[in-house]
Amino acid sequence: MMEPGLYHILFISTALFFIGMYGFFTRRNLITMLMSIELILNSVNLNFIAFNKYVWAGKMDGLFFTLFIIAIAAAEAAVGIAIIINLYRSHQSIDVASAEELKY
Amino acid sequence: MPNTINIILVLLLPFISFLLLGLLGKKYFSRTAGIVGTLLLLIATVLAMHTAYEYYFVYGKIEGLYHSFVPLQFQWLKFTHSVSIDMGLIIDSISVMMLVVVTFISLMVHIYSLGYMKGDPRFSTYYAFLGLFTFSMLGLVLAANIFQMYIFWELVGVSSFLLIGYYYEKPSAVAASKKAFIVTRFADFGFLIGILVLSYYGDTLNFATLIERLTAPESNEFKLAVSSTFLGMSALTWGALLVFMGGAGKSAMFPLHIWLPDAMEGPTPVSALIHAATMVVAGVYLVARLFPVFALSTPVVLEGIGWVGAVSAVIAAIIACTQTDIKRVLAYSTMSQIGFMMFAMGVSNYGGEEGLGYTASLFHLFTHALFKALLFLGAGSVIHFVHSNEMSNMGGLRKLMPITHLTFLLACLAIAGMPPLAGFFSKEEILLAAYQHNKIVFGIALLTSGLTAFYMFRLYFSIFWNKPYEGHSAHHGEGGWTMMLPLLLLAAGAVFAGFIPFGSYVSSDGLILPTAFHVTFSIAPVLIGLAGIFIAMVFYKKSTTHPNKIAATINGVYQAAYHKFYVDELYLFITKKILFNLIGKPFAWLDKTVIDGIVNQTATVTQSIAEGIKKMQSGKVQSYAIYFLMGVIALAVLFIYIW
Amino acid sequence: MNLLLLLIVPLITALTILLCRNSLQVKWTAFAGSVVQLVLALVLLFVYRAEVVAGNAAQLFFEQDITLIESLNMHFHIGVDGISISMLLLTAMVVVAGVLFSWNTNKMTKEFYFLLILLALGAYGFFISFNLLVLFFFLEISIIPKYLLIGIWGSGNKEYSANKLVLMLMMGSALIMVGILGMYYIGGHDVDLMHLSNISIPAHLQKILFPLFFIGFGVFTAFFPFHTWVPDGHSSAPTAGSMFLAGISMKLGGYGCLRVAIFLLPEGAKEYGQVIVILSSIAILYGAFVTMMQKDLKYLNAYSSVSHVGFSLLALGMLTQTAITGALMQMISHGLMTALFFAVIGMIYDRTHTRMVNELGGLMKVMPFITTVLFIVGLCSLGLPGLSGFVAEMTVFVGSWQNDDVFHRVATIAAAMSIVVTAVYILRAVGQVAMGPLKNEAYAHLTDAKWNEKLAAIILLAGILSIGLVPGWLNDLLTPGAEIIMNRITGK
Amino acid sequence: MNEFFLLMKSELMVTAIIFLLLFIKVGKGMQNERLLPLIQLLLLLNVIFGFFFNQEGNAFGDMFHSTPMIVFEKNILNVGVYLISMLFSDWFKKTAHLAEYFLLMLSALLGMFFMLSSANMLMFYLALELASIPVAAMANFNLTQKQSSEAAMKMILSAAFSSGILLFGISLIYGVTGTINFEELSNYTTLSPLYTMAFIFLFSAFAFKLSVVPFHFWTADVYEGAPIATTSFLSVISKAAVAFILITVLYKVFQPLQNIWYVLVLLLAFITIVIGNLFAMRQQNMKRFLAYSSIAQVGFILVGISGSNTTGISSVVYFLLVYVFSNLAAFGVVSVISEQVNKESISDYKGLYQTNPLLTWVLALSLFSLAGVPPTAGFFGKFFLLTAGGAKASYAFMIVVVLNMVISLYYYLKVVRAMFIDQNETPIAAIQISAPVKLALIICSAGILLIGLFGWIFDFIQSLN
Repeated sequence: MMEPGLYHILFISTALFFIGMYGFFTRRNLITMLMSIELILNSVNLNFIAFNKYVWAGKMDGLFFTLFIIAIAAAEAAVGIAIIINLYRSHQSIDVASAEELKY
Repeated sequence: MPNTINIILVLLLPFISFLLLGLLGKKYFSRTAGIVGTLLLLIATVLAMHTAYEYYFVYGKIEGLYHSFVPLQFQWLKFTHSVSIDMGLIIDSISVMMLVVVTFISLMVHIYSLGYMKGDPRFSTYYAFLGLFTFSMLGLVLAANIFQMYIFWELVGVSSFLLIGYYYEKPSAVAASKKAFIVTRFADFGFLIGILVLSYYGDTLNFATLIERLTAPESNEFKLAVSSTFLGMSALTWGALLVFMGGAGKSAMFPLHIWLPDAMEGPTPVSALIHAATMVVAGVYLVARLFPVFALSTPVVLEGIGWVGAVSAVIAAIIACTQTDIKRVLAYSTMSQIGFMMFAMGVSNYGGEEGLGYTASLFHLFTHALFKALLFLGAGSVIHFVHSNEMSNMGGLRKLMPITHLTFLLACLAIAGMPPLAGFFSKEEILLAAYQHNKIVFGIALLTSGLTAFYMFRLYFSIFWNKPYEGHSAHHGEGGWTMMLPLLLLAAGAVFAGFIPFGSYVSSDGLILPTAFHVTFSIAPVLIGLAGIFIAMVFYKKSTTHPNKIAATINGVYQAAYHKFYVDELYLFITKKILFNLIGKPFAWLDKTVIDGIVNQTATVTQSIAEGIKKMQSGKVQSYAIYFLMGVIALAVLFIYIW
Repeated sequence: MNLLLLLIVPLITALTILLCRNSLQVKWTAFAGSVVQLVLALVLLFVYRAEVVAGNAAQLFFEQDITLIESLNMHFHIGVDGISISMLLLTAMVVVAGVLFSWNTNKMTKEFYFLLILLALGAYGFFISFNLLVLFFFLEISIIPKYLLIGIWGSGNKEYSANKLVLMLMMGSALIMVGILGMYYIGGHDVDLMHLSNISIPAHLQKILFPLFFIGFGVFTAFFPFHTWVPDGHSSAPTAGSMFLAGISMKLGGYGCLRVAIFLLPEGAKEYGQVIVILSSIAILYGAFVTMMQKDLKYLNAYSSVSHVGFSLLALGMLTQTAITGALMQMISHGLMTALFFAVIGMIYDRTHTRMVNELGGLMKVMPFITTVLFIVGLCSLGLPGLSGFVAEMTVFVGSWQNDDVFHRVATIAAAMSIVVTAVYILRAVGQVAMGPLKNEAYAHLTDAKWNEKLAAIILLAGILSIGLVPGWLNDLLTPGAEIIMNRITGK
Repeated sequence: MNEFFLLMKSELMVTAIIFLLLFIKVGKGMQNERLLPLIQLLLLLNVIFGFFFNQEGNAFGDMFHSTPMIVFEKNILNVGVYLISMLFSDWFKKTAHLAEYFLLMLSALLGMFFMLSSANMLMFYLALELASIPVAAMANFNLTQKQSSEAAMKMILSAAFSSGILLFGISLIYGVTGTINFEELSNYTTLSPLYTMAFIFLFSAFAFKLSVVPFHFWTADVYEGAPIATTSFLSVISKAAVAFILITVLYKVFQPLQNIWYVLVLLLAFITIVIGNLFAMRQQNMKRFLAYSSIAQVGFILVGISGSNTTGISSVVYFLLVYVFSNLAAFGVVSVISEQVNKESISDYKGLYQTNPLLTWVLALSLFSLAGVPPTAGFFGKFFLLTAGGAKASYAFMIVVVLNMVISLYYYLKVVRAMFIDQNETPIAAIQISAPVKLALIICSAGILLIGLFGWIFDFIQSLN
């Protein structure tokens, strides 16, 4: 069985990226939207790793970048969820459609 | 050499009286304004006479040729290196002659008004205006620069506006003053363009230089002016024509005459001064001033002038026969007489015997000033007595106001050209000139002089004879001596002025023009005149029904004449219908709706676009994200594939 | 003489006004300040004459050059020549008159006079500055005060008018701004007028820049068809506002058209000269005819302004020295005349509370002074000799006639025709208002002008007459500047 | 060692203050009345200290670098934060968690400092997140208001989304070039579609933070919903920070792609100005109105950036300096009014001049400055931006841009008109302005009036690069 090459991985990551996008666009539940953003970030992580491994083996920047992204993503998620909870307090729902009074 | 101080004084004294009475009159001269103005003008008149005497008999004539002097000239406004308005005083035979006429008549009017306008609330203002008018008229006469003449021309216009509208609470007076100003203004527009043309090609505004350059066939200016044409006429012709347009306007030549009859709304002495003796002859004076140019360079225009004059003369005469307002009759007779002067100019040539018309015209100007002023002042007395302008309210006044009656009769005879009164000589010369030059014009002139005699005596009889006077009888006679004196003086003038050998003072080329007196020739006009008088006597000595019968028989003509051949209506149509409704209204509409509309539309359009795109801001965070991605992709595509 | 005084005096006046306690103090402060300014302007005039007589043939007098921004090479470059001095005089006179005429303002007096003086400050700065940025700065300073003046103290449909005015003017200044940016790079990072007037700008760029500048400034001076702010703005503004608009701010535009557009871009001027001539001769006749149809005195005067300003733009389009001189004369004459006209209208309105011609009549009886002034102004605007209007218009005509081709001639004749129409509408209005029987017995006990109004009217009349009777001095004042501009046009 | 400290002095100062606040918080706590002045004092010290002992150089293996210009930019931000702390005292006094709020704000500020100094994509990314995530929390600070939490939600989600895009771009850049160091990137000149795409991903993240059309939609909602302090922080401080770093990124890092990003910037500038104006025209809520107007302002900043010369840099910095004062003054007045009488609609402002002349003048001044009307500094700011942009842009473009200034003036005048001209029988009652707010307002007005007239300020900025 053959070793998966750079392009396979890039393909996957790109797919992941757009799946994340799709999720973000379509999901009504705020938590799910947050998760789809995580997908996006992970696709980026994949990219970095792949590039680092296949293209720029010498330069470890990608790897480190990934680590930091994971960390930041956690922080982001934390704040995000905090906000969502607060939103739930005020709106009694975490449906994105429930928070649309600010417009035009 | 001319005495500059005198001339300046002649010019300035009336102006001083204007300033004095205009600014301080209300406070200090409410009673004495008349005296002050009259005295100032008296001095001016004396000085003018003196100047005339000196010019004609002391220094003016140098080896038999009348020279023209410019004792004073200073630059007032510089347009280009060569073209500039140089205010100056020109002293030559015609300007001096006019000086005398203007100051004398004005003085008469000043004196007359002392009685006529007594007790008027705006007495001082009245005299201030008179002063202003006299000043402007004198300035016009003395102008050494065509633009200077235009300036005073305008001032004359405005002061006549003020005097016609003197009774500013009478709407008719206001209307008349406006009409006078606007019609003459329209003519002045032509004058202005004419000045622009002539000054551009003559490359100067000074009369002397201008005439010299534009009459010398070999000068470059002349060549250029003739060579450059517009609509088939040479620039020079255009210039002369347009300048004459100005003259025609002021002199109430057909078809620019409509303002003159209405102008009678002003106080009667004013009509005597402005609309009989002085302002209305400004046109003639203008033509005389530029006569060499007309005669030598643009004979075509001169021809035209002749015809305009003749037509005006006869039309006015016809209309005059039908009017019933005595001042209007006089107004039309004025127009007709000025027509005489104009066509006299038209039938003249430059120099020598050929220049008879020129002399005759100015001679007639001179005499006419006297007897027409007399007529108006007489009419003024009558109106003052009857408190009406309508013939129908008059009649049988000869007993009640003998002096007026006598002087009026003399004036009528004079204007009818009866020997040996002034009118006879001048008119006879005109007819002679016409006879030598243009037989048709001569015919018209003859006819006109007959008509003149008729309508003047129609006027005379229906005022003083006809039916007995049935108004309340003489409560204040004929007015004081202030009103009698001018009548008598003018009457004297009307009687004797004719014996002045005018040709030896005023002629087209400055040389002496011996004016022979042909008995044989003058039989015809006199007879025709007598005929006219006789007919008038038959119709109007007693109040008969003949006139109405005649009028009925030739009803169409009569109506046409009575309605002044509907020229007024024509003008009214042009101004009201065309200028207002066809130009003014649409423009106003255009401005409000189209031009302004575009401005406002831009605003509304932006507003509506703003409204249109507000849906994008839907409040849905997901749709925002979609826009985001769309943007990214669009940019990526744009810059990777298209750019 | 230090020109900065011309800016400092109004500035101090404005600030003092802010400190004043009651409205009387405010008024007197404003009056004092404006009078001082007028005196300064006169002194400037005489010093200038002295210099000239002494044989000083410099292009600019009393120059000062203060570096504002080193790196962008922006200099606060001020100076005067005859043209700017005459404009300064005009401004100073109108300001004094305006201050006097609005003496009986009692609503927010402090703000009112503050804005008036600010507006004046802008004008003064504009006329003396010879750096495009500074020029533009002062030009724009004077816009917002107009908005507030009309908006707060105006009458009628004032919000609309104020908005329209300020937006159209801003549109104009926007174009000017672009033009200045273009100049900045063409002129090698320098927008000094004198510097730019010495470099030769490629023709194709001039063709782009000229419309920007000319239309831009043209909007300010009611260049057809960008004139629609004029009627509304003038009619809604308070008396002093209209006076300043017509007397000062329209002149900013005309001055700019000449000093910036034509002076710096002669090639462009030649390119578009004919367009300008056509448009402005349209404006002259069109304005006159539209005026004829107006019932409201202020609208009447506003439209007649369009027509009169048309003369100066026409003359600018004619591109002959006499015409340019005439254009400037017309600007000044029109400034004085229209300011006074608006003042008279204001006085009549204050008393009768109507501006409708057909509701007025026979006022000669009750207010002789005011109606006399009205007469004189009317005669001035229909170009009667002895008053400034005549001198200006005649100079324009003679100047326009100098270029001898049918096109320009016809345009001139068309323009000249307007003197008849002008006579028509002026006489109709004045005759209706002043003459005839008293329209309304309520007018019978109206009072004539008060001291402040008389004084102000006399000041403006003095200007009108001094130009009308002895035009020589103004001519001498304007000719050198016009000559320099002409030399640049003819490329000498 | 010493110069290392001086090199990062701004960051260290802020960190110090943050820790101080933390200790106070975990300690026995403090009343707002006493805490707020302390904070204001500290921030004032911070501002003052910012102007001394400047040091330039690199640190952390070229991840962090500082130049005089960067220090100056940081100082601008400091001033802004200090003004915020003063302007919104009324609201701060009332809020329950004052210390936390400032903790968040200061950490965001810290993030911005690092962002400005960052010389490496990783550093930049970290700083960016640090600068944006706390703001989301700040947006939520009116805990009980629905709008506030909605705003926060929108903010955090879109921010996360945009950082996803940003990271994707960075990853591609890394993939293409193999480096994330600015210095090395700027030497990478071979253009490839992938690289371009990566750049555009990256750029659009910037555009999002700057709220450039079409990445701006979150702005208005967040501005309206968030507490005014947060709104002003967002619209002034973080916008300024991003603009600063964007200049560095475009001018230095992506110098090779200049031809591309020039067109890109011009295009977006155009769209942004037009759309921003069109949206601002019909706003009734003051906060929302200011939000859109600030979008239009960003368009002008882009015009300045497009100049791509030193004038471009300094004009943007100068404009933002002015912008800090103008916009903060506007927000200050709005907040005072909405705190006291809790009215935010333009129509409520009718006849304001009758009752509150001071507030009206300040607001009018700031609006004129935003509109770019002399004699306010905004005029010069706009003028310099356009001067910079005019270096390359075409006349047609400039005309369109400048005409949009007129449109913007139109809607700014709407407010002015409401305050000065419109009649209103029940205007907002006379408002008692507390001392610090008044002081801050005066500082802002002074800035608005004076900065423009002191030409040397621009020269100074110019001399920094």
